[in-house]
Amino acid sequence: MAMLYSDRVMDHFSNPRNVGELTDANGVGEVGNAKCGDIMKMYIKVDKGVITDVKFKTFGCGAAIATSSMATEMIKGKTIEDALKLTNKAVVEALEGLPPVKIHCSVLAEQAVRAAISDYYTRLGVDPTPIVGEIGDCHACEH
Amino acid sequence: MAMLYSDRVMDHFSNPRNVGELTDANGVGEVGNAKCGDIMKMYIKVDKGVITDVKFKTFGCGAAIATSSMATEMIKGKTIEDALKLTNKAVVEALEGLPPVKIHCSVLAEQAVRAAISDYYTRLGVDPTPIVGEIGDCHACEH
Amino acid sequence: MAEKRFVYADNAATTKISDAVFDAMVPWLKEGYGNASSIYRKGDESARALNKAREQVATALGAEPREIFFTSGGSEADNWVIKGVAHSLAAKGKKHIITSVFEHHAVLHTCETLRKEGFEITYVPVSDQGLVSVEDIKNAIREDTALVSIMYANNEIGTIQPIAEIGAVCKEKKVLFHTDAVQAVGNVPINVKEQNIDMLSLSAHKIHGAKGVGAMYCRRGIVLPNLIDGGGQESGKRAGTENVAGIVGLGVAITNAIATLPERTARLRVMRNRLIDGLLTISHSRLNGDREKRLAGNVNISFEGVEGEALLLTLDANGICASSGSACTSGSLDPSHVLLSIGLPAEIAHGSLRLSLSDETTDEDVDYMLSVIPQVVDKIRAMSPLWEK
Amino acid sequence: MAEKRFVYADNAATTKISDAVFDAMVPWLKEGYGNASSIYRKGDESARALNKAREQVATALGAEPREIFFTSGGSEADNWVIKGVAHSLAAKGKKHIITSVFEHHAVLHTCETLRKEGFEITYVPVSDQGLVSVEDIKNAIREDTALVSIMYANNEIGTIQPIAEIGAVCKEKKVLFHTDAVQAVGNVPINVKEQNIDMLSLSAHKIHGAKGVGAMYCRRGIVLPNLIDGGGQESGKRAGTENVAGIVGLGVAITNAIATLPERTARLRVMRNRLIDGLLTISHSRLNGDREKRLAGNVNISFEGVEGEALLLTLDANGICASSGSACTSGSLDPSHVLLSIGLPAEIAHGSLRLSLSDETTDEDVDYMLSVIPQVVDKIRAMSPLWEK
Ligand SMILES: Cc1ncc(COP(=O)(O)O)c(C=O)c1O
Ligand SMILES: Cc1ncc(COP(=O)(O)O)c(C=O)c1O
Ligand code: FES
Ligand code: FES
Repeated sequence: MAMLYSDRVMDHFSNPRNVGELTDANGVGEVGNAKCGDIMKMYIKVDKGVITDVKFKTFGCGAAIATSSMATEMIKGKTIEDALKLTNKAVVEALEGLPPVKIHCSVLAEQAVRAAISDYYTRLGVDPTPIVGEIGDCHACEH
Repeated sequence: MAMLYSDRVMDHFSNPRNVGELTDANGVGEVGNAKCGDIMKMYIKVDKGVITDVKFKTFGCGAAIATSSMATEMIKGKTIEDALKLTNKAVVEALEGLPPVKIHCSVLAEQAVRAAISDYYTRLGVDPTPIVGEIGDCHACEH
Repeated sequence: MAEKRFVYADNAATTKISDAVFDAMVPWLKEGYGNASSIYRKGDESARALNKAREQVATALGAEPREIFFTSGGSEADNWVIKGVAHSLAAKGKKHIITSVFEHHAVLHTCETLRKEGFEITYVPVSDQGLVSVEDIKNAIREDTALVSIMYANNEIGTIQPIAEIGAVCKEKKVLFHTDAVQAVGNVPINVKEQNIDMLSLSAHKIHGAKGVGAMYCRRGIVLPNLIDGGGQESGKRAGTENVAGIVGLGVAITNAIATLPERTARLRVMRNRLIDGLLTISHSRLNGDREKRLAGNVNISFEGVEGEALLLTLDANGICASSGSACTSGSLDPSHVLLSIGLPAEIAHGSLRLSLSDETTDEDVDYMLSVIPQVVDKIRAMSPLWEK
Repeated sequence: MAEKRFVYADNAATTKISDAVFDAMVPWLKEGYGNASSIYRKGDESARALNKAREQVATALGAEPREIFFTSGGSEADNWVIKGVAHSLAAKGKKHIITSVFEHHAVLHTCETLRKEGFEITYVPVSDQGLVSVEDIKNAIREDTALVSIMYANNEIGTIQPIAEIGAVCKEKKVLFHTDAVQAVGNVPINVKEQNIDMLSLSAHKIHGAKGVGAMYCRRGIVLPNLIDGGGQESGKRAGTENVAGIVGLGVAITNAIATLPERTARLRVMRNRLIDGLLTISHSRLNGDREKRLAGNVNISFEGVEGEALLLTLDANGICASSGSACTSGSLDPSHVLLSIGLPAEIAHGSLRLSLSDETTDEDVDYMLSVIPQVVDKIRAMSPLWEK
């Protein structure tokens, strides 16, 4: 069956926000699984606990690109605390839904944010695990 | 599949020639098999070895009626000798063909003619078998 | 005879595609050719159209959209269900199937194939009124029964079976229940949940949809092996690029059929009864099938001393399209198994006439048939060597 | 970029119904609704139309009309042949089937079903150019081989297999030979007798016919059990009220396809080569499948660092309908089994593009694709964290 992506998804796919790299990032996270074809890399610039800038690069499907784009919009200007509350569910809702077979793509976006924050703490010399938790791979992709 | 009867068959079915009974018949033959639904009864009037009149009654399908009609036309005015040469194949040809599943119906017409001639000889006290042969049932109908 | 007119009275064989259905189909035969499995919008449009039709069919049956699977017609649906259940439950030692003696050939011949494969089939009888007994089904169910398959309404004599009661028995006995509802859908109110129907077959061309498209309802939770393996269409349960136009048409056809059901059947019942009463005034005639528990548009009458094909050809010459109990089509002389099943002798079964009405049938059509048919019967009887007036 | 236009380049997925086919179908969707099994003239007309279409299909294949059986499409035909032969020859102890690794799912999944039932399947490999080796088939044939099923032309990479040679081997070894010719019919000259093809599958919607209709050729003398049991349609071999409109359309579609074959393929080949040459100028791209032994309208190219779905969606936004090697439709991330079979690594298989042309494709369409696709590839690569320019 065709994808039946929402207009919102198609908008974020066609005109992705915050694409690119951040040369002055102080947190970079890469998640995914090259085998299943998806890689998401997120760059964040954190200033006084607030994510002041964010960029991403994604090798993946339409949903992967749209959720990356939406996730960056949702965490930009937020505190790390708030950004960590971002769930893939919230991203999917903001995109007005995803086809069932594409829900797993949104997990990648949530993980990319956590991975970037995790890296930020690591660079600060703080163990991220108690704060961010385990990130893990995109298990949904390994079926 | 629909019947795909030729126009000729439909003509003889819709306007059958020589339908009815002959009160002055001197040969009457009835063939068929009530179980398979077909009965053909043929009345002939023989005068000096020539079939001067013929009528039929048929309980049967469109092909049965059309072949009865055609067969009566083909033997009317013929000598008994010639009438005995009538084959179901000739009747089928005269009708411009019959669907394969309906070929057996034409056998009935051939048999009805033979049965009527057979009866004619029997009434004369002549054993018809050497002249007419065995008539038998419409075996094609018993499948 | 009355002035000749064209009367199509064989709607149980197939129906004319309605204008609404045709108009709904055309865009999908023209610009809407995208493959529903494709990713671009042109494909999406087809996928959305399929989804909508699936909802329409589900609504009509009281089912959920994901319980509806499109097929190439009623025969495929019947084969799929019966062979599928048989092969899947055989592994659990269930190799017994219950059906009735007067099912459509799509069910009977499928059961026959299974019997040759080693399944055991119980054919419950039907009453002289053409009704299956719930008690018979109950008694036939065994430990190893895999499936009960009973048609909703018979295609020749139109009798409507006690489906809800059979559904209840099957539910109680935990046996799967399938109904071939090809003749019933759109003509009788159906609710698969309330009636405990596990699987159901239907066909578009009986309700003013296109030929070559149908659907199978399969209650969620039942695992049915595929009949046609391949691509991921129909949730991976029925492969093959979807007949989008035909399926869209089915959605419209079933929606219209349900919307007009009460009024239409009330009107048809009046015409049907007038036909039955009128034709029964012909000597040596009888109505086949229960008079009340029958489809609103079905008339089936036998005339002694009349051969079916001759009757139909003569009616056709008079503009009337009808069908008979004799299986002309197969070239076999065997009389209808349905008519034999209700106890008709072969000779009488041969001379039966089915008239099946639809919303296109008019009172004038009925008048015409009532004027023509008696004369045709007389004409054929007059030609028969067996008939004495 | 060039001025936006709509370019349908997914004709291997499905085609637009041609005007000639549509016009031929309409009467059968309107007044020609008679059931072909009925005895009246309205039914006769349908029966005659089916006969004509059967002759047209037979002529196109070099077969006899009675060797042609209409189905609901290519998938049904594939299932019918493969399951039918398997089940019928299993009784003679022949439970081995030979096919190739890169068949369509209608063949592969059917074989997989049979494997679970206890049949043994040999999947012959294909070369890096996408060609099956006749030698491999020959070596794979055993005493207990029931069937060889090799597709005529591959649906993704368009490679044309040595069918006549395989037919000769099968004939010599007395093994039945089936070919899924869904992509080949109308695009390659076929003669089932000369090529020793015993059974063949085809589908109307690949040659500007309707979706949901196809045909199966089965050489006279081969006894194939039914997939769909029931009524006496198709000589009792395939039950179900016939999709008259669709079948009539198939007759017209195949006749037109054959009539225009030489000219059309010559024209398509030029456009195809221009596309291939143009797209191969994109860095890190490669052509999939043999360049010569391929369908005149098939282009299949992989771009490293590009994900298929993103590519297709972006092309769609630019008005180009195409498809990819990744099985988007199933929601699975597994790359195309066809591309893996010719040795592509999974990452590269993901980023492939199939453009399939038809007689509706114009030189302007080709120009447009050649201007748009390189830019789209660049854009997607620029977004990838893996890609270094
Ligand atoms: C090679 C091949 N075989 C079989 C099929 C299935 O045909 P259909 O969609 O008509 O069932 C297709 C196309 O879908 C195909 O390309
Ligand atoms: C009761 C019944 N079942 C099954 C069928 C078969 O449906 P289809 O012709 O769509 O295959 C029919 C009609 O032909 C029918 O009347
Ligand atoms: S990222 Fe969309 S498929 Fe996993
Ligand atoms: S007489 Fe026509 S069916 Fe035997």
